[in-house]
Amino acid sequence: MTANNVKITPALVAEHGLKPDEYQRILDLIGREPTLTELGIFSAMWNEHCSYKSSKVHLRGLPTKASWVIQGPGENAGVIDIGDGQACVFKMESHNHPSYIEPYQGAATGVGGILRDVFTMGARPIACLNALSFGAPEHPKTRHLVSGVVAGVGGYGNSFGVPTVGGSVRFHSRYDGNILVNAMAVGLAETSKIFYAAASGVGMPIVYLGSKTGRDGIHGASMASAEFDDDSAEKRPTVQVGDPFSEKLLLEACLEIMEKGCVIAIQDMGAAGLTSSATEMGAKGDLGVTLDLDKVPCREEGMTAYEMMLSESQERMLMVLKPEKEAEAEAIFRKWGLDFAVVGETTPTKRFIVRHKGEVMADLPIKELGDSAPEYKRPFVTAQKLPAIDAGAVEARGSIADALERLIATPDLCSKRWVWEQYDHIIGGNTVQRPGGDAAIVRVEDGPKALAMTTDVTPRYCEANPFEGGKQAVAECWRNLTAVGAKPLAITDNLNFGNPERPEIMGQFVGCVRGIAEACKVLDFPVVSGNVSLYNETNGKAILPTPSIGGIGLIDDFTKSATLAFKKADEAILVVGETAGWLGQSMYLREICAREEGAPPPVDLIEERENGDFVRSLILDGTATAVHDLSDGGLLIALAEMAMAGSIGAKLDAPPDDIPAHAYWFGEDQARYIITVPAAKAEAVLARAREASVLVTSIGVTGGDALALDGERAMTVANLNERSEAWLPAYMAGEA
Amino acid sequence: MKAAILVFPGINRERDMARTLKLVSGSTPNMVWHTDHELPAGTDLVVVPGGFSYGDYLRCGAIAARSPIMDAVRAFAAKGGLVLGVCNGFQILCESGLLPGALMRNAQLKFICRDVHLKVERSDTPFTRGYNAGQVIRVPVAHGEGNYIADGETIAKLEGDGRVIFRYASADGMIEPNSNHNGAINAIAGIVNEQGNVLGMMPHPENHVEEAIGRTDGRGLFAGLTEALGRAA
Amino acid sequence: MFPAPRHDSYGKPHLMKARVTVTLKTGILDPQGKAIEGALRSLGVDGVASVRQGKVFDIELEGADPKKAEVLLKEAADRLLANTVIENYRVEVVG
Amino acid sequence: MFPAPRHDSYGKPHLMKARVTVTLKTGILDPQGKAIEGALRSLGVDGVASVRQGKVFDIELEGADPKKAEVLLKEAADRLLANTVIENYRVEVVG
Ligand SMILES: Nc1ncnc2c1ncn2[C@@H]1O[C@H](COP(=O)(O)OP(=O)(O)O)[C@@H](O)[C@H]1O
Ligand SMILES: [Mg+2]
Repeated sequence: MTANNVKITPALVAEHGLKPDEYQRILDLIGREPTLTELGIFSAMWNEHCSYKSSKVHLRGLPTKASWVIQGPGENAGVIDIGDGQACVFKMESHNHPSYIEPYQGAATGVGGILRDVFTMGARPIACLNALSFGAPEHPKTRHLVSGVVAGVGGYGNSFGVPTVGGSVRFHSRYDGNILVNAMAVGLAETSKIFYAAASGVGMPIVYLGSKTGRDGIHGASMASAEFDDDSAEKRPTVQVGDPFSEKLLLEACLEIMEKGCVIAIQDMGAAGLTSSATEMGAKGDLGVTLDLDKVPCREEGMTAYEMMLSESQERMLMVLKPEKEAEAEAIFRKWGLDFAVVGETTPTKRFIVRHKGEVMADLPIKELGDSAPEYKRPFVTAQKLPAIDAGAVEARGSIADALERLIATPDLCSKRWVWEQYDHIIGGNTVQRPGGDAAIVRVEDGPKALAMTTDVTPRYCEANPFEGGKQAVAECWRNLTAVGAKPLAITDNLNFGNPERPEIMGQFVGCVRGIAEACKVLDFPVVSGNVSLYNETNGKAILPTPSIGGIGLIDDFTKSATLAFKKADEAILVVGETAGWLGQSMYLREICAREEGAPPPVDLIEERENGDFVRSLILDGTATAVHDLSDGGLLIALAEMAMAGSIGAKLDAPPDDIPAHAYWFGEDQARYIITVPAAKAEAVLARAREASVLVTSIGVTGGDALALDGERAMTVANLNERSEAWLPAYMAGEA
Repeated sequence: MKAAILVFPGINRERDMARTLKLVSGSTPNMVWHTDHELPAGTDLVVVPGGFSYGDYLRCGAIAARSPIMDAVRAFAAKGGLVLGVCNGFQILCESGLLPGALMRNAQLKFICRDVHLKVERSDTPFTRGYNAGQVIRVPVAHGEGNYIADGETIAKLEGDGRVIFRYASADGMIEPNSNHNGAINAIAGIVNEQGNVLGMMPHPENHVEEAIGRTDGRGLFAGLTEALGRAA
Repeated sequence: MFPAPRHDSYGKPHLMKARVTVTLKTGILDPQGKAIEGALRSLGVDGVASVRQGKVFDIELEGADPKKAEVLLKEAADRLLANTVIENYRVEVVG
Repeated sequence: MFPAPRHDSYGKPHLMKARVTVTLKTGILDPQGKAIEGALRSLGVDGVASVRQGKVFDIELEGADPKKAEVLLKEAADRLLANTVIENYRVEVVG
């Protein structure tokens, strides 16, 4: 019995996540009731994940162009020109829900998916990053999730053989039931050898490559219903398991056949596997596609067309081959031990036709499958602006030294060494700056050119004021790239939010996207790829709005890049940018005063740009000896980090009279950096700053083995270091 | 030097190794595919690089150790040819019987990537002539299963014959548990076979050969080999 | 890292032996099994149609009540030894 | 990488099932077992005196002769599945 001619009931439609009006749209489009396979195809193509139906209209507002942008959003990954005929290919993507269900495999396959997006375009991956958000440390599931996710990210990347060089880890109770696992991959290609998804030419062979298809990740709601199969156990939605070994072989095989000129178009099978990859290749090329499922390599017996079309088995690709190169390509895949099967061809009809066992299981208009997906202008409300908190009205709790020692050991501010030591961050021999700095730096081949990369967002700011928070996320990313001496080039954004059907969540989304757009425009920092993950909520409790920003910057000569470690005693410590003592939404307010309140610090993008350009010029001409951007925890946290990295202390001047000490040391005003310069150059730098209309203030000198503040006990660097390093390992061992 | 780097499916540090050999010795190594039955004529050094051959499935190095090319490597070693195995390469050499013992999961059960200090126990081997005996070098490790074990008799023989070449140590050369990140017996990081021509080690000297990228402590090994092979020729 | 055992396990009179076997659920991809299958074929070991890899835990338990032991082991399997999202397990008290 | 299977394994009339169990030799330190011991204790699972971790391979074989199968499996275990430097194995043909 073929399962295809099941009666499509409203319940079945609902189980496929399609609304009644969306189903009506399908009926209007094809003029008849869909088959079961067709219904599955529509549900896969029209779900939020693939169709961007709630977000599309807002994403159009993002700036995506610049002279160095080769490919903006719309392909597997973004592509930017980095000179000398070389391109950087990168994207970030979420694997949130799978990672909550099965942390190791969820995170691992997240990394696998994003790597595939990058090498599908002809790029060899040179680095990975990740942005992880976990629930409160005391939540009973958190430790298990951290352990599994970190092992999974490492497990995949280490085995695949790409250095994982950066990322971020945060903890907040709002992620208790919905953790976020955002993975970013960065690759290198020749500008003349970028591969795209659009098919061309009629009658071209469509080839299936990689691992076999199983029943992995077939959601289709509780499709177990006996309506189309008695063997309900076999229908159970299953977890995808990653196979980094096969992916490494797939990478080498793909790059080899690309090099040999066999490929017309290529598309990885990610979400909605065969369905979305095949329709995308056809639709983008204005062609039809016919698939013959009897040819699809399957791992399990008796797979139906429905299952094959919806399977999310990993490590697979679809390719349109030059027919004359078929034998050569096949030999290469066989050499690597991978499956290679011609499963279809391009047609002039613009229909998507799926055959199985001699029957037509689906026959749909290919363009409309994507283009006619519903698009919503969901109602949204903009949250009321929170009042700015007057620093003078925030009572200091304990001494500055006490606060620093506590803050440096909090889950969000402590050292994340426990995490990144589980990632091979040096493979490739090109990691110039390892994890732990402002941005990682990876040399491009033999140099001297290098790429800087980072991921950033401050969710508590985004919640308090989505527009400012969106701006801040981009600004902080830009600042981190600048702080190592890079020229920021472009970003990928991974927008994680709650349920868009709730106007207040949609309001957060819209606000953040507008903030991101604004910052990208002013900073000349376009969006070239990204991903949207909605519905991150449980029982009406949404995550903090978390638009992770992954940025790439270019360094012409990596030997001229900067690090945050203090280098020598007796150097002048300067702050670039204005310190006003903004405590609203600060770490000090949250961790020391137990208040998550107030407006977040405003971001003046012009000032960001001017201050950043000034700092970069000091790095490039060799004046700045250490550089660190200011963010979470403010001035004193940043100074402590510079001191710990260099094992050198500092003697610091007293705060100005008009700012309360705790606001001065822990306020989170934006657009700021700390730099050190040789004492003899300090005057000249201050003069240069005045000339450039950039505010630079001298705040102390490096030296000694402690941070020394007037009227405070000395905070030894060794003690700070111990506290910063201790929390995470102790927590993971069940001791904190 | 005429080096051959073995390439198994899933190996991933072969490029790092090739670049380092080229950088230090000046000559480009041959990349040799696992299904080959012979080494290129004139090969004077076989390098089994790091990575995850066959995904490290079953046991690290187990499947690669049974590849056709390994018969050629065994024959080459039996005739006194120099063989260097790093990380997964060390695991492969143990699995193939060219070196004794086995590499188990790290004591903490986690993959660890960090710089470690190694005490170079001997400088009178072709692999370590670029160092002084007792010298401490700093090189990275990146592995989940580097915890060296062997039965008591084997360990006694290794120690008695002076075949432990590298040990995990503190920065000042002390052998103490805190510096033994993976829990290896006697802090063993690298050993040679009885004839002294096959070396296996877990750390990655090939990743510390350029000042600009970190440090150059790993260079001595390749410089020493270059010199040894140069003289022999 | 872990609390020390409450008692020294040597010389205890009643150490029961048990085995927990953990295997992958049907349909879950087993990359290891797949690689081993291929390797056996390359080695010329003929006639192997499929391989799936699992784990065994050989556990010694204090006490002498097999019923109690089984309950304990089920708990251990559910909470730690097996990942029940992708794995099945079986408990046997051997004696 | 791997030669393709000689025959399609599906629909074969005689697929025998077998299990190879590989365990660490006594005296060989088992870091995983050790860690699991500790973890079980931290979870409050009481009475666990020791844990040793091993592997099982569930293998489907072509043919119908259990004697032959056993020989085959021993060969597979000796040559690949077990590292006899540190591991023992046991072969069972289940049917
Ligand atoms: N937040 C975003 N900002 C910019 N581009 C986005 C965003 N989200 C998705 N995109 C782009 O939309 C396209 C589809 O994304 P996605 O479905 O994640 O791709 P894939 O199917 O390759 O994983 C990609 O080109 C991606 O870069
Ligand atoms: Mg993609």
